Amino acid sequence: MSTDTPCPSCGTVHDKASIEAALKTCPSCGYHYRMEVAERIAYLADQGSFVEFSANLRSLNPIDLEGYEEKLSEAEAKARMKEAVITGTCTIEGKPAVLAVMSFNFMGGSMGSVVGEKVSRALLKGAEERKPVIIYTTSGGARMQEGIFSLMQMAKTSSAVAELAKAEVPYFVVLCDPTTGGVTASFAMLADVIIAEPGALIGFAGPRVIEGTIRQKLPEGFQKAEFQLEKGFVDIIASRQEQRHLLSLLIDLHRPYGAAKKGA
Amino acid sequence: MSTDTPCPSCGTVHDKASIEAALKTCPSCGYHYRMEVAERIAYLADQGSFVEFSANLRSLNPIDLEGYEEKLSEAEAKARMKEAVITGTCTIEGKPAVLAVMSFNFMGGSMGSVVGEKVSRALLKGAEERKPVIIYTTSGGARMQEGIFSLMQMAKTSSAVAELAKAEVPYFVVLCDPTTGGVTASFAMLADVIIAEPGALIGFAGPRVIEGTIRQKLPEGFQKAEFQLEKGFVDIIASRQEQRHLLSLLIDLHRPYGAAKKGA
Amino acid sequence: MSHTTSLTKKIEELKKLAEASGLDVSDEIALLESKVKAASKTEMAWRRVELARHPDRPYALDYITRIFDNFIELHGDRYFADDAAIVGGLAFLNGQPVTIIANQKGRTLKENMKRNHGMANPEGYRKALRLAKEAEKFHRPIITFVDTSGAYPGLGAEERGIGEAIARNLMEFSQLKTPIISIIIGEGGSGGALGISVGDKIYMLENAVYSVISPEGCASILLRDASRAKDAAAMLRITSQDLLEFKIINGIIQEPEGGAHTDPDATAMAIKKVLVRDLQDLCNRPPAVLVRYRNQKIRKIGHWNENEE
Amino acid sequence: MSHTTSLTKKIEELKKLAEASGLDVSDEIALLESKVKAASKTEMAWRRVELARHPDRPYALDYITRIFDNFIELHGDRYFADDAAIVGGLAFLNGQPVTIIANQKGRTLKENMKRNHGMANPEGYRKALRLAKEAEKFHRPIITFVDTSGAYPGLGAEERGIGEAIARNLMEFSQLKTPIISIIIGEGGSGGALGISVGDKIYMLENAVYSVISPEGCASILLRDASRAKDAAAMLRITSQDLLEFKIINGIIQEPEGGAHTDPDATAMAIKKVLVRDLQDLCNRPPAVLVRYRNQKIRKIGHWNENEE
Ligand SMILES: [Zn+2]
Ligand SMILES: [Zn+2]
Repeated sequence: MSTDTPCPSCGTVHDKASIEAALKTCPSCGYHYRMEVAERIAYLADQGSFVEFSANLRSLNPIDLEGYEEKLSEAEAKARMKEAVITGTCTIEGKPAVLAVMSFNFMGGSMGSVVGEKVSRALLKGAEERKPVIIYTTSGGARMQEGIFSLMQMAKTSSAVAELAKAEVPYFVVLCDPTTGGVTASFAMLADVIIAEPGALIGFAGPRVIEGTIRQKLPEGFQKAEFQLEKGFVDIIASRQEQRHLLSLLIDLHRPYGAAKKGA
Repeated sequence: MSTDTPCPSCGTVHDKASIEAALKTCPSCGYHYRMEVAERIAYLADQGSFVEFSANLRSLNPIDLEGYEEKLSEAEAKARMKEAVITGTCTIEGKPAVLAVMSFNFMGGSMGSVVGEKVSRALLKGAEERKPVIIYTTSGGARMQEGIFSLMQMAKTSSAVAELAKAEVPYFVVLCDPTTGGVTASFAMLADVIIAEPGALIGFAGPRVIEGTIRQKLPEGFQKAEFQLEKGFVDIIASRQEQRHLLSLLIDLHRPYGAAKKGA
Repeated sequence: MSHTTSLTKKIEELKKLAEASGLDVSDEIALLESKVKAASKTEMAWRRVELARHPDRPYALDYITRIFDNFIELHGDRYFADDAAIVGGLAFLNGQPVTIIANQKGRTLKENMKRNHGMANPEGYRKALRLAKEAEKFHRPIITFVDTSGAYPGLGAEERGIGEAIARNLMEFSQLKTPIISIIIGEGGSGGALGISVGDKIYMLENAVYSVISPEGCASILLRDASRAKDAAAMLRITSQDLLEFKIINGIIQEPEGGAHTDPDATAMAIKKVLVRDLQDLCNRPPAVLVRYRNQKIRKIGHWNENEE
Repeated sequence: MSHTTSLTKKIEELKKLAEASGLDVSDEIALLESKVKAASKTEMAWRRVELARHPDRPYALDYITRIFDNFIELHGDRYFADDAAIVGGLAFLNGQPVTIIANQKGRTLKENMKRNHGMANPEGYRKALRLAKEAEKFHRPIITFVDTSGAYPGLGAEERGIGEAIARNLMEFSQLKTPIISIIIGEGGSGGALGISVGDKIYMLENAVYSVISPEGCASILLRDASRAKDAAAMLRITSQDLLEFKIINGIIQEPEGGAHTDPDATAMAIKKVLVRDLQDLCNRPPAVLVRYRNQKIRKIGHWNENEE
């Protein structure tokens, strides 16, 4: 996103500051630009409350793929992150939560051993500490450079969701543009409440793969958040401005009456 | 079905004896004629094994509907049954089971208090005595002459299915022509394995009601057993000749390995 | 004044005249009176049907917004679609989280296209079940608002197993380990209504009706005359008074004189009062007890005798 | 004789000649040898891909009919359709009831139309889950046969949530309180394969492959050259030997010389032997232990380091 390019949706040109002020959305039409992980955490978590965990996990090269280490270093430099997801604890409007935010900048948000492990740890931490888990997803899918190990992260994260579910701790996902492949087909689709950002592309197969299969152009809006809402796979489409309060409300709405009684 | 009318499916004329010998199917094309309850029991249950229970339940007139008592008496005379379902215990190829068989002859197999109660008792007996429950359905739906009480039989029988499920005792249904309305939308669709007779009409709304809604003719084969198999609501289509052995096999296939070990 | 009320008046006058004249017409009068009484029942039943279907009658969302705080609608069945004929979501009832599931009719033509006149497809029932299971997971009570002429008898509904979807809900709702309260607010139409109303407590608004078949359907089948819907409505015993008498429902929630639409706020508050009172009670019961009672109650419904021959 | 085998021979001859001549070419020889070794790996990996995709290779039903008795196929997901790309049902394994779930490819054009070349739609995964839950209810072990190039990347599959369907299976299969054994018999293609292969024991036939992406897909993305599928196949480490080395699978089931299709009976018996042995063991474990082990194993998969900075 550059400051002087027109909005891809409505064409209006806004300066960088006003777009930033609108949480990286177009002040005219509400178009959602992609947002960096640090910006999301700054917006979502109460000031100073975010404490990162598992920050130092780094991928090895499990299938000895030529060039993977270099690729990781490049990604690290480009995204200024050590991996495609950041996990931590924080409070949101005063309520404790575990927060995981993915980055598309880091190798297309692909899920390898580290993403799988960090996401799983976040889910298990939520189960253990009885804190709601919130995950912001964006991903091109499995990280093929880790071969079969990347595929298995789908099973691993889904198993961790089951653990959280057994602990009866709520789990919310916010699907961001784009969320596809192995992330869609695992922890992203298993939340108690699934929120999506407006216009986000959400699917298993990517649009080009599907077009290759059916040998025709996809219909307008196919796999977008609005399409997924209509098809029954998304609970709520929420603009970036609404998300924090929505998540805070959802946390309150998921306190069981038993717990409420015990607490009150 | 008369002896000298041609088969509605293939047009061949067979005498009554050969149709009876083929379990009320057309010896040429396998078309399934409707079958009486007594005939079904005679075919399914090992000789002499069928012991009826709850034989004496008779409907009252819960909403004081004019003419209902007379209607019941007429139905009783016509169907030579006291209600639209017969329930009993028996063995099938030597294996104990609870068997309930509905009759379309008795007021269109409609479900009122007695059908609901007898079906529920059959399911609960299965749970209690740990005997697989087999129900042959045929019904036009709820018995409107009993008003809201007939509707509530849907909830009642479904609750009894839940009881059987909690006891981990298997439940098999054979859908016969026609099975519609409140029976479809309750115990008929809740079996562990759902079998259908070839060509049986199976649905919630009746064809004429749907045609009235969509204001056009229904496609050929709509709501037939084969259609329901394709749509994912029927496990197996089994001819009358196959049903007994199939049910016997299913009983064996539903013995849990734990039980098998204990037993063996 | 209704026809039967004026008739009753005339009969009273007749009685007095006959007494004065010394003529014994008591048999004839009794016959007259019983006919008028039946006609009056028919009139009353039909009046309720008309009120239950009144175009201005408050629909589920009209009550939801008045009774609860922070309603968040949740969408989709996770299989095929979001069905707008059934709405569901989370909200607070006096600060307590609840899950809401409701039939929703549309008020405009456009809204009715979207909501299919409140007639749900299988997706609606499957969404309801998904939300109900989510409620159970978090020990959150469920409140359902019933208002539908029935499940949609369409091609797609049959193709995607509307019968299976309703059956599944009946079974699953019977076992949910969380309190369930259902309020019939307008039309309680057959299996389509039952599919979201198996619960611990069932209430009806005073002018709601709950029936195994529509009066029109009953008239054309039982009376072989579709125009006799009014008679069928009375015969079927579908009013809140009937269902309370039959012990199918736990109570009647009074509507303002003239019907709920004359004062939606007051009606909403009447509903809220019942919900708050009952939830307090139900939430104190252990879930296993709740489920046992719910099923005992369901399994008792019906009338038969069982004489040994 | 393969290219690399003849090359290896030539190098041996070269070595001897060099030794005889007293010339030191050991460095050059070592380089040559490592190149040949890599080429040989590529050749071997690709040979397995070819065998895994061989048109005569036995498909799931070929094994099912040979291994089990009285297989009864069960159909449908109870939501939308029966998906013939995944078959499921009940059968006896040496007298013990089991539930079978399997990808099924077609051998003829017509059969492949019906079975969509073994690429399942959401319905297939939902049927698999339904049958798996039924198996769990009756404490019946589950055996899955995996053989798919992947889930179907079609319009309808996306519309009906193929991602959701696979995700749900991964989560639910991880928790099933009954033994699960998976055999990769041909192609183990990505999430489409994983969707029916989360289990207690995973085996691969010797010439089966299991991969996060097809060699062709990997070649066009990673190597930016779709024609280099053979290189990608070797790079990705997708053979049974690779996966055993990675400890992703529990064992390799040997195939007859020339591949499974040269002797389906023998291959089926080899599979049966493993199933019988393992089931005996797994069925003796308490379900809770089974589930704990299964998830511990799944959660350990991955390679990373975690140094404090
Ligand atoms: Zn804009
Ligand atoms: Zn014939």
